[in-house]
Amino acid sequence: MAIYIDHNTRLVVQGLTGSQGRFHGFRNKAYGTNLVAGVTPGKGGTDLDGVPIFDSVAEAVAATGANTSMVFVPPAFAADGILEAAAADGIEIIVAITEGIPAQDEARVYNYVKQTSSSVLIGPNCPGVLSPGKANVGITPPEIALEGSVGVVSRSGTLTYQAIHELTSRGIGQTTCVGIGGDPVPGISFIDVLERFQADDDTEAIVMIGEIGGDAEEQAARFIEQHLTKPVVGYVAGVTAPPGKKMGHAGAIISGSSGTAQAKQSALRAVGVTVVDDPTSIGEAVAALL
Amino acid sequence: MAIYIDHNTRLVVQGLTGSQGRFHGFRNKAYGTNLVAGVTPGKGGTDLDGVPIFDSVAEAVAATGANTSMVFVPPAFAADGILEAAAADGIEIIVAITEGIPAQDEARVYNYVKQTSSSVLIGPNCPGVLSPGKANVGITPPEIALEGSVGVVSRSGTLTYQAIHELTSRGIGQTTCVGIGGDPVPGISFIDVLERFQADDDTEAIVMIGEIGGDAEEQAARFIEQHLTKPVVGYVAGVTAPPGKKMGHAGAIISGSSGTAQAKQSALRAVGVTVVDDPTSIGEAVAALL
Amino acid sequence: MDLFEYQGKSLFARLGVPVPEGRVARTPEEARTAAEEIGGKVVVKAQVQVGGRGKAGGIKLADGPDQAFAHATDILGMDIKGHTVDIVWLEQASNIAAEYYVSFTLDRSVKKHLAIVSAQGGMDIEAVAADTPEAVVKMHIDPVVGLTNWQASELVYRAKLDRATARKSAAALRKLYEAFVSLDCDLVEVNPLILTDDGEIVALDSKVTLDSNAFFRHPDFEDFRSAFTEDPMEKMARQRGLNFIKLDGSVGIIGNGAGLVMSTIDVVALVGGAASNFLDVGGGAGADTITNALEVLTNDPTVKSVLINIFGGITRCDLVAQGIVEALEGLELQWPIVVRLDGTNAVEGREILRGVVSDAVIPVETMREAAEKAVELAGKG
Amino acid sequence: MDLFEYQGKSLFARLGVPVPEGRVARTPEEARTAAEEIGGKVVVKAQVQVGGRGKAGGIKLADGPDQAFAHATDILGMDIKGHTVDIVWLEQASNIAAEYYVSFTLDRSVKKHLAIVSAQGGMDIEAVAADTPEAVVKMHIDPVVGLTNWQASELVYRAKLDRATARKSAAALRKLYEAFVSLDCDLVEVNPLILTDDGEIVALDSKVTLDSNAFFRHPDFEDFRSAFTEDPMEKMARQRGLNFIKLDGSVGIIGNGAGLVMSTIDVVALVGGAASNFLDVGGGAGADTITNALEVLTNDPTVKSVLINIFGGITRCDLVAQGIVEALEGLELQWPIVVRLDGTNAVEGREILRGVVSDAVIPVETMREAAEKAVELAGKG
Repeated sequence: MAIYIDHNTRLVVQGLTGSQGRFHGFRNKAYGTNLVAGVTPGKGGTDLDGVPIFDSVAEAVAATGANTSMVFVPPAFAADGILEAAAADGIEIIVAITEGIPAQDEARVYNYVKQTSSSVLIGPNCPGVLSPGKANVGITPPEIALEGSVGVVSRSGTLTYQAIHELTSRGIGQTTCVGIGGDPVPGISFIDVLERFQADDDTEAIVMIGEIGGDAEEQAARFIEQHLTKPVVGYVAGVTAPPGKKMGHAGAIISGSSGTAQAKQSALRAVGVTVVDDPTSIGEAVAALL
Repeated sequence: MAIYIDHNTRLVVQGLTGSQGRFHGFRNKAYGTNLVAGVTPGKGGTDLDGVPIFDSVAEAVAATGANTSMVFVPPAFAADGILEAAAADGIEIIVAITEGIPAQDEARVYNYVKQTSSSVLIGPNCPGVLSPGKANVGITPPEIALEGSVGVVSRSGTLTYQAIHELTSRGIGQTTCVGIGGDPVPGISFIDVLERFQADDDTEAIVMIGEIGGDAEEQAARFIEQHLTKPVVGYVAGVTAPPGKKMGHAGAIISGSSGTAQAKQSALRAVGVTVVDDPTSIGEAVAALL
Repeated sequence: MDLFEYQGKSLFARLGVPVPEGRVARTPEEARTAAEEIGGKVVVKAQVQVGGRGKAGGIKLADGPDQAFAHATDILGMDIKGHTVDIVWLEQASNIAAEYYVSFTLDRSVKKHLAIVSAQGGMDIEAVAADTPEAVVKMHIDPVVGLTNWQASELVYRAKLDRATARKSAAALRKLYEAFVSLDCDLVEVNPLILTDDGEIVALDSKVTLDSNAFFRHPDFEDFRSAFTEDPMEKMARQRGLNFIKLDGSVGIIGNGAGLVMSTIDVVALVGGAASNFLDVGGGAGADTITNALEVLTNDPTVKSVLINIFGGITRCDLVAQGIVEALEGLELQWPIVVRLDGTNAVEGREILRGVVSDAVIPVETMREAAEKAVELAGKG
Repeated sequence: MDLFEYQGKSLFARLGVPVPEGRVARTPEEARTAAEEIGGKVVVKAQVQVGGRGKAGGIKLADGPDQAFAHATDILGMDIKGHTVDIVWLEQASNIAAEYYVSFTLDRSVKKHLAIVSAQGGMDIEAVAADTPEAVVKMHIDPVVGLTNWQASELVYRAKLDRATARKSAAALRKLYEAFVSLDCDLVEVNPLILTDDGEIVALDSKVTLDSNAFFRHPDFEDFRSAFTEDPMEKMARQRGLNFIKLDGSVGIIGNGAGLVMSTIDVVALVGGAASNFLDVGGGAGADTITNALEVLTNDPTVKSVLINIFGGITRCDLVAQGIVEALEGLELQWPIVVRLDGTNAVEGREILRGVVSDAVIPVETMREAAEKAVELAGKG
């Protein structure tokens, strides 16, 4: 099994005709993801390398039965694109890759989607989801992954790759790798993903990558204590980050003592998570638990 | 039994210190309704004839355990008042009496409350709810009512009184009388009330008063056909209303053939409702069914 | 409140919806001047609050000031479905490449806003909807967030509006929706919204209904009324805070609550009569309110009898009775009044009336009885 | 982007939040002129993007132009927690009856906006929150509908602001929230928001952080930056689209993705070194981007070695290697570069580097190894 995406995924890409959307959409297709449609208002009725393009997500869903949407539209229009996907009956999973969406847009869209839709929003500003051997929806280079039994969840894009790489290079495969994104208002959070991994029979261990800012790791720690029986290896970036400095992710702002990497590490250790100091040690730590 | 309000009702009145709010709030109290608080921003900490006044609904709920709010604030502020009541944890029923709320405000508030709150909104522009012998929340003169086994639901204020009067004058009592209001975007609709009457063991028959405009009666007819086993007597006002004329209720606009009183009467008759031509006949018709 | 075309367009212009340049005229001479100021070909359009003015000859193209004068002479004073034309609107003639239909209103059935868009505007949209329903695209809008960009875009593409100018059309939809919400309209309808030869989107007509409940937010809207030729009785009633509509029969109706008044009219019809009006005194009427209501009806020569039907809630029956007594004293009433009082202080009210019972004031017990008596008296009157 | 007090106040004024009248001055002479124009008593305030300027002597009351000149002379050029004062803001002195604290920000934990209001503003609000938490009222706001009237009102009453002027305070809260949302702020903080002797509510300070992701909606916001004295290296990096922050160590760090760069800095610390900077080239970096990044570091004399850590996703390792080769040719690099490449086209990238391997370019296999090598080299440098 895998979570969020698998062989049943029918993917529509919003912004497939843009250069990034095209590159990654077709890389996902090449990996075996069932790419059924693209959406670009004004280009409906055309096709791109055999993939039909529609003017709207609703039309794409009606014509192709798409159940997952990847949002690859520019920051100024991405929030609207997420709303469109969430309003389309049949879209169960929305993966928003776009980086640089205004925080006010994210806050409005997150809450409105939660209040009015059953769609699951992953991202924005995330690398997407990869279920090795099944499907890839996002920008993670799929060749670094290996099918197996470890679930990966991360707030950081490139650290997700790093973690996958460390596992794969030791021959440890993954069920699904989920980048939840580092923006101030991400869609799903650690807890949502941990819950799915716990329920997934094929997942035997979990790697969780956090970073400074917010309290998502602390919330995850409470959830792990109460609901998780599977072993977790954790890593938190930003131990040496100076307080109050922004570190590229708007999310990575430290306020007072809460939100520090140290506090997050302590919270995770306190509930039995194996916390490593160095991403290079992730593979080793997981190997010791399996 | 009764629906919406009964001996367990703990009433807070938003706008209790206004002249209308005071008159009706205390008339409700005199009838036996458990009036626990009033809300008027700026008058918190005072009391009115022994009823404590708070600055906000949340404070009133925290201090008194109020579970029902009656909104008696002027039209310009009433939509905000409904939002406040809906946001207060513990308020289960909101009865909005205020007439003249802008339709755009009603549309926004109705949808937002539905999306974010489990509170039941009755009204606005309605006479409220009266459970004879138990509680009165609204402006219906309680002396015309009698405790008994008929449920009354109506879009029109004074026709509600008329219907209650016809029943009582024949010795037929009521479980609960609900005015849902005639505004373009009422909170609960006929269907919500019919469902509760169907589930209420004490209610043996139902009187339903409709009027021209919209399709709430037609929707109710479909619901009656599928879900109701109790006998229903119906009346629809506006049979002779000229098409396209407004009749005081913004709701009472006829568009084409749909929404006419005749169409509504036919829809109700078709599903077995005893439709009377004259409110004076309501009592007689109910007597024949019991 | 229904606005004239030119009034609606003035609101559109505020929100940045393109409208043709134009002027109002109340005389042929003003029309000539307006045409001179506008320049080129102008369209002369009757301003009436009713559809079908084109077919009735209320819209004419003029090639210059002289023809504008001539058309205005024809159109001003014209009767269109019972509405007399007092005002014409002259505007720059447009080069029309396509005509669309657009409207925003509330769908009471689902309690959300409804957008309706069609590429086949300009003609009878109801016929289009009946004959080719797929040509009329409907979409619900959640009032909590309003019309989103993607919805405006999807409306344009699904309705098959011109693709090359799709962004302009979508922007026009957004602005019209903004007008609908921010100006508290019950209806915003544009038929046609046109695409011009040079690729612009322009509102060539407007049908706007304002929500009078929201006038406290738009105090200037009251000014629109000054352009209307209001029925003197309706105006008098409005100024006294009464909800009045003229009907065709002979029984004057006064009641409290729209539902009760409608019902009373129905029962009058049921027993073979016909109401001459709808008059709702609202909740909490005092003696003055009743006197005012009766005074309004004294201006209607078609009234032969009057039925006062009150079920007191907030309204107190004793005050109603008091108002009747005062009217009998202060007004010259030409017709008998049948009175039915129930509810709050009904006993006191009936007691007051007892002192003035006569052929002119007849108290009755029930609504049905009241209707029968009033119809009988109207037949004699 | 953090604004100066006077910049934030200019935004408040746009939205109708009352602020004292004032002027900017960059010299004592300008300060004198400003004080003359304002008239009466003025407050001279250092403009720095750091708290605690009052305690540091950066805020002084002047009774007229001469004293304003003298205070400006003292304050301009002053160092406040590492920030040099280049600008003073002079404003009309206010008669303070009460000082409130107000802020709006995002509560990431619950993903809603958070309002914080206290009647005990003007002093250290964190101390108030720690000592008397009940004096600091917090309320979440749903971004879908924003701050409602009832919430503004409840905040005012629960925080026990002056009851007589409650409506004005609530209105000020609504306007500040409107600024927070409509101007795309990450933070709007006013400490103190004052009640004046004559019952007015005035924002006496402002701390506004703008969301640079939303600058496309507010093109004029870029102008605020011209008032900042930016670190030359940070400015150079920003102009080249690089995300750069100066740190205190000696190992220059270049990587792709904020998480990976933060992690690299951590690992450098773990093996006993210290990073001299944070430099994220972002996703999809080309050869130019890498050359640019290396050029930025040539301006930092504290750098002793550089670690390039790339995990290619969108970023292609061959282009990164190409950029390193070009930098070696075009720039005079004073330090060795340790390079770790993985992910997209890593094989090709390593192949390219093979041609330039030397004491100056050292490819390594893992992140940890890279850190160890770079720290070792920095120790030697």
